[in-house]
Amino acid sequence: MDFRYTEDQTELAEGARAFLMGEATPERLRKLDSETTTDGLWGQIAEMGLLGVMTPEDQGGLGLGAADFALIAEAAGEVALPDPLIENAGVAAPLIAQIDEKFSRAIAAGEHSVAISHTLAPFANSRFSPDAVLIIDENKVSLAKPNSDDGIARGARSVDPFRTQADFDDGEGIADGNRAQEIYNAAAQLGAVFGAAELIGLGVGALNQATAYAKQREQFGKPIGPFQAVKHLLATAFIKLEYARPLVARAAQAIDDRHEDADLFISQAKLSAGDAATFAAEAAIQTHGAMGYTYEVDLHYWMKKIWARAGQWGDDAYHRNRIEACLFDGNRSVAPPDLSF
Amino acid sequence: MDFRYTEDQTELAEGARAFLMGEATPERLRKLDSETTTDGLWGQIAEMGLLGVMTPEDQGGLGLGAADFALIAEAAGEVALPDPLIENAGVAAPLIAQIDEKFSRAIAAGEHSVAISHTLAPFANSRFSPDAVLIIDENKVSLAKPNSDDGIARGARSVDPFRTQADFDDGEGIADGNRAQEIYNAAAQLGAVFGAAELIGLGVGALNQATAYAKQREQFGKPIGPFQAVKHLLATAFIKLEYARPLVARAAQAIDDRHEDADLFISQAKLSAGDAATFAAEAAIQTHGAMGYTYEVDLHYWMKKIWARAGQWGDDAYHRNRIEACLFDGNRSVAPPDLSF
Amino acid sequence: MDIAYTDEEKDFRAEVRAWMSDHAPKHRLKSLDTEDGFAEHKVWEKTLHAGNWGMVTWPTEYGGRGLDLIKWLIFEEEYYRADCPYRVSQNGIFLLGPTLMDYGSASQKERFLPPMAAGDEIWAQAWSEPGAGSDMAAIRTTAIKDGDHYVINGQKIWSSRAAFADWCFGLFRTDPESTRHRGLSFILAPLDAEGVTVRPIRQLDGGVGFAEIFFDDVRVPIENLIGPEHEGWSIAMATAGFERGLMLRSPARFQAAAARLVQLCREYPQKVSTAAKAAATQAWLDAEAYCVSTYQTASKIRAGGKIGPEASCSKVFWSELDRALHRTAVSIAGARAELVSGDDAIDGGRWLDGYMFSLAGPIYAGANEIQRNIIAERCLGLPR
Amino acid sequence: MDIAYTDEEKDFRAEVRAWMSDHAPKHRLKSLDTEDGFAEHKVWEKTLHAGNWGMVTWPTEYGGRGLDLIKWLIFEEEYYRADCPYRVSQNGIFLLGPTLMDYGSASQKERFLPPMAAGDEIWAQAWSEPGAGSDMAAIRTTAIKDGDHYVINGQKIWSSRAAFADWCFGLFRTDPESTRHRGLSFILAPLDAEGVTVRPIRQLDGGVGFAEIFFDDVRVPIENLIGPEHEGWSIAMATAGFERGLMLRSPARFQAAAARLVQLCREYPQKVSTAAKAAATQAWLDAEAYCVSTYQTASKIRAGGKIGPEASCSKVFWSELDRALHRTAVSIAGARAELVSGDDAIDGGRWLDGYMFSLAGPIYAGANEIQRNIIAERCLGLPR
Repeated sequence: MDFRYTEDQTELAEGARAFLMGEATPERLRKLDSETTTDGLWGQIAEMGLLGVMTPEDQGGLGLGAADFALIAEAAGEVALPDPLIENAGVAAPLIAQIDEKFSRAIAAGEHSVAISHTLAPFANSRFSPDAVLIIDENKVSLAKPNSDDGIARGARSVDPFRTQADFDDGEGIADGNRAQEIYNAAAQLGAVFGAAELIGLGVGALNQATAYAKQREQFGKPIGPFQAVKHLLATAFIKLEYARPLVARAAQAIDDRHEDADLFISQAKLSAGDAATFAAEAAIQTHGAMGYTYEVDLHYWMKKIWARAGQWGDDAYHRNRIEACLFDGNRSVAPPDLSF
Repeated sequence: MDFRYTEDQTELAEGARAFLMGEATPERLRKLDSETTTDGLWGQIAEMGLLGVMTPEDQGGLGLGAADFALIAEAAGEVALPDPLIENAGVAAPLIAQIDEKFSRAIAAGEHSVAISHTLAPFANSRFSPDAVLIIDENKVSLAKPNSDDGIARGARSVDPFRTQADFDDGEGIADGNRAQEIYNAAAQLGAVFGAAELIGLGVGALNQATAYAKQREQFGKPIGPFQAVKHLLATAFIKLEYARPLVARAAQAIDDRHEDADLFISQAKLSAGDAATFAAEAAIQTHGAMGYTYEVDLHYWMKKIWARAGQWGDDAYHRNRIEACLFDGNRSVAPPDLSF
Repeated sequence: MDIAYTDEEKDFRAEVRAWMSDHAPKHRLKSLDTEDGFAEHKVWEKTLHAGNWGMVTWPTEYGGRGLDLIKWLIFEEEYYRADCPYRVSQNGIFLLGPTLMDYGSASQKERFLPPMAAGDEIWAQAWSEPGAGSDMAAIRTTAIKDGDHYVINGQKIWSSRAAFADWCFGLFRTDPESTRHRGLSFILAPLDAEGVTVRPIRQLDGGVGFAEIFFDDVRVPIENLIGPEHEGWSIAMATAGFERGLMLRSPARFQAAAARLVQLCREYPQKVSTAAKAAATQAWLDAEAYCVSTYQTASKIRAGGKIGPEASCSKVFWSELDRALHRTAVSIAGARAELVSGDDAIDGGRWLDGYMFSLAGPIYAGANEIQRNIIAERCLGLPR
Repeated sequence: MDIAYTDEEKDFRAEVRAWMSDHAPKHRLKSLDTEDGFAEHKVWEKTLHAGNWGMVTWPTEYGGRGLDLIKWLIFEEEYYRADCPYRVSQNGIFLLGPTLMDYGSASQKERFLPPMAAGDEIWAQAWSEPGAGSDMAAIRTTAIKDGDHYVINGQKIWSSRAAFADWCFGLFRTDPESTRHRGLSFILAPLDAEGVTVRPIRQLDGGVGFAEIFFDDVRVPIENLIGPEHEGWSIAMATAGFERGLMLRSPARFQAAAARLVQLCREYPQKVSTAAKAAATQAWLDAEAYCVSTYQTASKIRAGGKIGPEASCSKVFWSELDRALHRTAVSIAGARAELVSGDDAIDGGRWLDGYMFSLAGPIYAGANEIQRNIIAERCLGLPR
C-alpha cells in the first residue's frame, strides 16, 4: 500500500496541465463559441503525446494506465476543454488498441479522431469533426461515418455550446458477442472514471472563478470575500472536491489492477465527483450573483459542462443502485476493510 | 376558505401560553429533575380548564376541536412541559368521552390521569403517577393499572429525564373489533398532530435559547450574534419552523372536519415538524458551543424532548411511506389543488 | 378556521379551469427572453386580457375583477395547472401595479394601470446599478429637477425585461447631496425617451432577460414621480413586502413543477434512485408547505392583517425548494438532461432550462444571504 | 501508486484481528465519562498495553512497535471492527504524545511517554478558558517564572478527561505583558498539585467528560515546559495539524459506525424510509471517502511529505458525516430511539448516545465555523 503518485505520473500530469492552462484558455473558448470553427489545438495535443497516453508502446503510445490518464482528465476539466481528448485518448484508444493496430496508431497520432456513442453516453459529439463514430452497445461494437449534416437530422442541441449531436448510420460491426460485452464493460469503466476526473476538474475550475470574483467584487463598501456566507459556501465546495478526488484515484488504479471491486469504486467516484461538481457550480453562481447568470463571465462554460457531463457514463440511479445493491441486498460484510481497498 | 384562527381560538391559546410560560419555567424543570417529585402544577392546569379543552361540554369540558388544542400543544412544547397534558387532554379525553362519561369527567377535572401505550407510541410514561394506562392496539383497547415498581421491571430509561417507562399488566378491555379500530385510528391521528405541534413548540423553544445565547456570548472581542455563520444557521431554523407550523394547523382542522385526506395532511405535518425541530436542536447546540453540551444550560431539556418525541406516533418511515404511496404508487392527480385542501 | 373552499370559490375555480382549458397555448411558447418569444408572450397577454384575466385582484376600472387574494391563489393554481406561460407583464402587474395602488395619484393609476393589465405596455425594473446590487442604498444614478422635468443621468443594470420593454420604474437619487437610502425617489421612465440606451445582457442560456440602461440627460416629466420626492426608499421597501412576494411567485407555480416531477418519477421509475425519490418527495412536501403557509397569510391579509419581516422567509423558501426540485429532475433525466431540444430531450428540455432559471432564484429579488440577515435581525433580534 | 496491501500488512492485520478477537471486551464498557467507566477503560488500556498495542506507531523504547501510519490505519480498522472501547488515554497518546516526539527533550520523552502508552497516567487537555474558546489567543491564565518553577494562576474550562485524569497540558501566558498568541508557553501540570481545583462539568448525558480547572498559585517545575518559553502557540498549532487529526478520529471509527448503520437497515428494512436509505448510503459513502483520502495522506506523510491547511477539511468532514450518520440511525430507531437502556432499546441505546456525542463533533477541536474560515483563507486565499 503506497497511495501516492509516482514522480513520473506527477510530471506527466503537471506537464499536461501547464500546457492546457496555457493553450486552452477562456479566450479560446469564447473564440470557438462565436466562430464555430476549430483551431490548431488538436494538433498540439497530439504533438504533446496526450492522445497516446493509454495506447500501447508498440503502437506508438506511452502504454500508461487509467491512474495516469485520470490526472490528465482532471486537468482537461479544470480548463473546460471542449475538444474530445478524453473520449479519444481515454476511452477509444485502449479499446481500439485491442482491435485494430493501424487505427490505434492513427488515434494516438491524432490523425483519426472518433466520437463515441455508448448506451450509457449515447450523445456522439460532432462539433470537432470526428472521422468516425464508435458505437458501443452490449451486443455489438460498430464504427460509423458521421453524416455531413451534423446534428441537424437529430435536431438535438446540448446545453454545452461545444456539443452537437452527430447523425450517423448503423455503421460497420467490429466486434460482437463476448468481445462486444468486454468492450462495453471496459468502455463503461473508463468513461465513468474519466468522467469523474473531469467533473472534479470542472468543479475546481468553477470554484477558482468564484474565489477570484469574491476577492474583487465589492458590496457595502468592501469585498464580499470576507463575508462568512461566501467563505463557508466556497469552503464547503472545496471540501467536497477534496474528498471526491482520492476516490477517483482509487477507482482508476482499480481498473489498472483489475480489482474485483472496481465497479463499486467507480460508482463511488462518479457519484461523489458529480455531487461535488454540481455543488461547486451552485456555489460559484451564487457567489457571482447576477453576473454569474450571464454570458459575460466565463463561468457558464464550466457549469454547462458539469450539467452535461454529470449524467453521462452512468447517471445517479445507475451508480447509486449499484452501491445500494451491495450495501442492502445480500449479506456481504461492509465492515472495513472489506469494501475499501 | 378562511385559514385564520378565530378570536376565541387565539385568546384560549394565548391564555394557556402565558400560564405555561409563567408556571412551567426552566427553574421548575431543574427542580423536578433533581427531586423526582411532583408539584402542584397539574392541579393548576386542571383549574385553568386545559384538561377539558376537547371534552364535550356536557361532560364538563369546553367541547373544542383539534385545531384549538394544537395551539396549546405547541405552547406546551415551547416550555418543554414534562407533564402529560397532551396525552390526557389531547388524546385520551376525546377518546374516553365516547366510552365512559364518568371517566371522561374525571380526566377533564384532573382527578384521574392516564398514560398511553399505543402501537405507534408504546412507551407509557409513569413519571407523573398516572392512575391508569390506556393500552391501544388495532384490535383491542384496555385500561391497566400501572404497577408500583414503575419502570424497574421494564428497565427502560428514556433520554428524556421526565419519562420513565411504566410497567403494567394486560389490563381490562374497554373496546374491541371495529370500535377498537376506530379508537386506534383516532388516537393515531390525535397523537401525531399534537406531537407535531409539540415539536414545533420545542423547536421554537430551542431556537429562542440559542438566539438569547448568541446575543450575549462574546468571542474575538464581540458577541457572536452578528457572525453570518450564526445568523444564517438560526435564520434557517426559523424558516423551517415557520413553514411547518401551518401544516400542523391544516392537519388539525382536517381532523375536526373529517377531511378525506386528513391522514396525508397529518403525515406532512408530523414529518415537517420533526425535521424542523431536529434541525433547530442541532442549530441551537452548535450556537451554544461546548456550553450546549452541558447540563448547565437548560437547552438539553428541549433537545432531549425533541429526540424522544420525533419518533413517536408514527416515525419517519411510517409517515414518509404514507406520503410516497400517494405520490408514486397509483395514478392519483397530484396537481394543485388535488392534494392541498 | 375554515379550510374548505366555498361554493363560490369552487365555481370560480371551475370557470378559470374551463377558460384556461379552451385558451391555454397548445405548445410551449418560445422563451420570453428572445424577441420572438417576447412577442408571443405579448399575444398571450392580449388573449388573457380579452378573457378579463389580466389581473383578477385589481378593481374593474383598471382592467381587473376586484377579487380577493384567495381567489387569486385559485386563479394561479388553475393557470399553472393548465401549464400556461410565464407572465411577460409581471414587473408591471405584480410589482409596479400594487405600488401604484398604494402610492400613485388617481391620474397615475388611470394612465398606467389599464395598459399594464392589458399587456399593452410592458415594464422593466431599474433598481440595481453596477456598484449597488445587494447594497441597493448605494444607488448613484441621479434625477435632478429642472422645471417640470427630472433630468436623469447614470446607469442601471440587471433590468429585467428591459431589452424589449416600453417603460422602466426604479429608484433615482433626486437629492444629489444625499447618501444611502435618503434622497432617493421612485420614478417611471419611458425606454424610448431621448438619451436612453438599452444594452441587452446575454444570459447564460443565450436569452436577454435583462439589460443595462444608460441615461444621458434623459428628461421625464415630474408627473412620473410616484409618492413624495426623496421618499422613494420606503415606497420601494413597502412593495418589497408580502404582497409582492406572494404575487411574484405564487405557490401554484412550484406545486405544478413538483407535480410534474412526481409525474417524471412515475414515468421513469427505473431512473429514480433512492436519493432522487427522497428528494422528489421533499420537493413536493416543500411546495405543499409553501402553499399552505400562503393560504394562511392570504387569509390574514384579506382580513386587513399586515405581514412583518417574516416575509423574507418566503423568498428563501421558494427559491431553495425550486433549485432542489429542478436539480432532482435533472439528475433523473441523466444522460439526456443535457439535451435542450430534439426528440431525445425529456419534456423538451425544460428541466435543465428550469434548473438554470432556478439558480437565479436565490440571487434576484434580494439575495438569500441578505434575506437571512434580515430574518436573523428582524425576526430573531440578532445584532447587525 | 499501489493500492494493494503488502503481505506484511496483511499479516499484521491478521495478527491484530486475532488478538482483538481474543481480548476485546465482551460487553460495552460503561461510559468513560463516569467514575466506574473511567476505571474500566483504564483496565482495558492495561490489557492493550500487555499485548503491546498501546500506541503501535511509537518507538519501542516508549512502549510502541515503531510501525508506520498505514499500519496504524490497519490497527484502527481492526480495533473498531472488534468494537473495542474508545481510548481513555487519547489526549495523551494522540495529542500530547506526538507533540513530545517533536518538541520534548529526551528526558521529557522518557519521563512521560511510557506511562502514557501504558495507560498509567491519563492526560487532560487544558486549552480553553471562559473567554477563550474559538478565540484561543485570548488565553489569560498566567504561568510566571519564579526561580525553578512556574506559578500558575487562572482558570481553564472544557478540559476533557480532567474529572478523573492525572495530568493536564495546555497553553499558559508566561509573559504577562504579552497579548494574543505571543508570550504563551506549552506547559504540563499535575492535577494533584497544591492549588489545583477541578470542578467537573456535567454533560447533557449526565457524564462528566470535561471539567473546569482552577489554578491558585500552583507551582510546577520549569522542566514541565515543552519547547522554548513564550513559543507555545506554534507548538500547539503544529500539533493541531494533520497527524493529530488523523490519530484523533481515524476513518475506521466512522466506517465501523457506517457498517453498523447498514446492518441496522438490513435488520429493520420496514423501518427504513427512502430518505433514511439514501442518507445511510451517503453516510457509508462519506466514511469510505474519508478512509480513502486518509490512506493517501498517510502514504504521503510516511514518505516524508507535509500536510498543509487542507487538514482543516478533515475535521469538518468527519464531524458532519458522523452527525448525519447518527441522525439517520435515530430516525430509523423511531419510537424506540429515546430508550437508552432496557430490552426494547435498539443496540442498547447506543444510537442516540452516539448522536448526542456526534453533536459535539462540529464544536470541539476547533468549531467547524472556524475551520471553514481557515479553509477559505488559507486554501482559497479569501481575505480575512
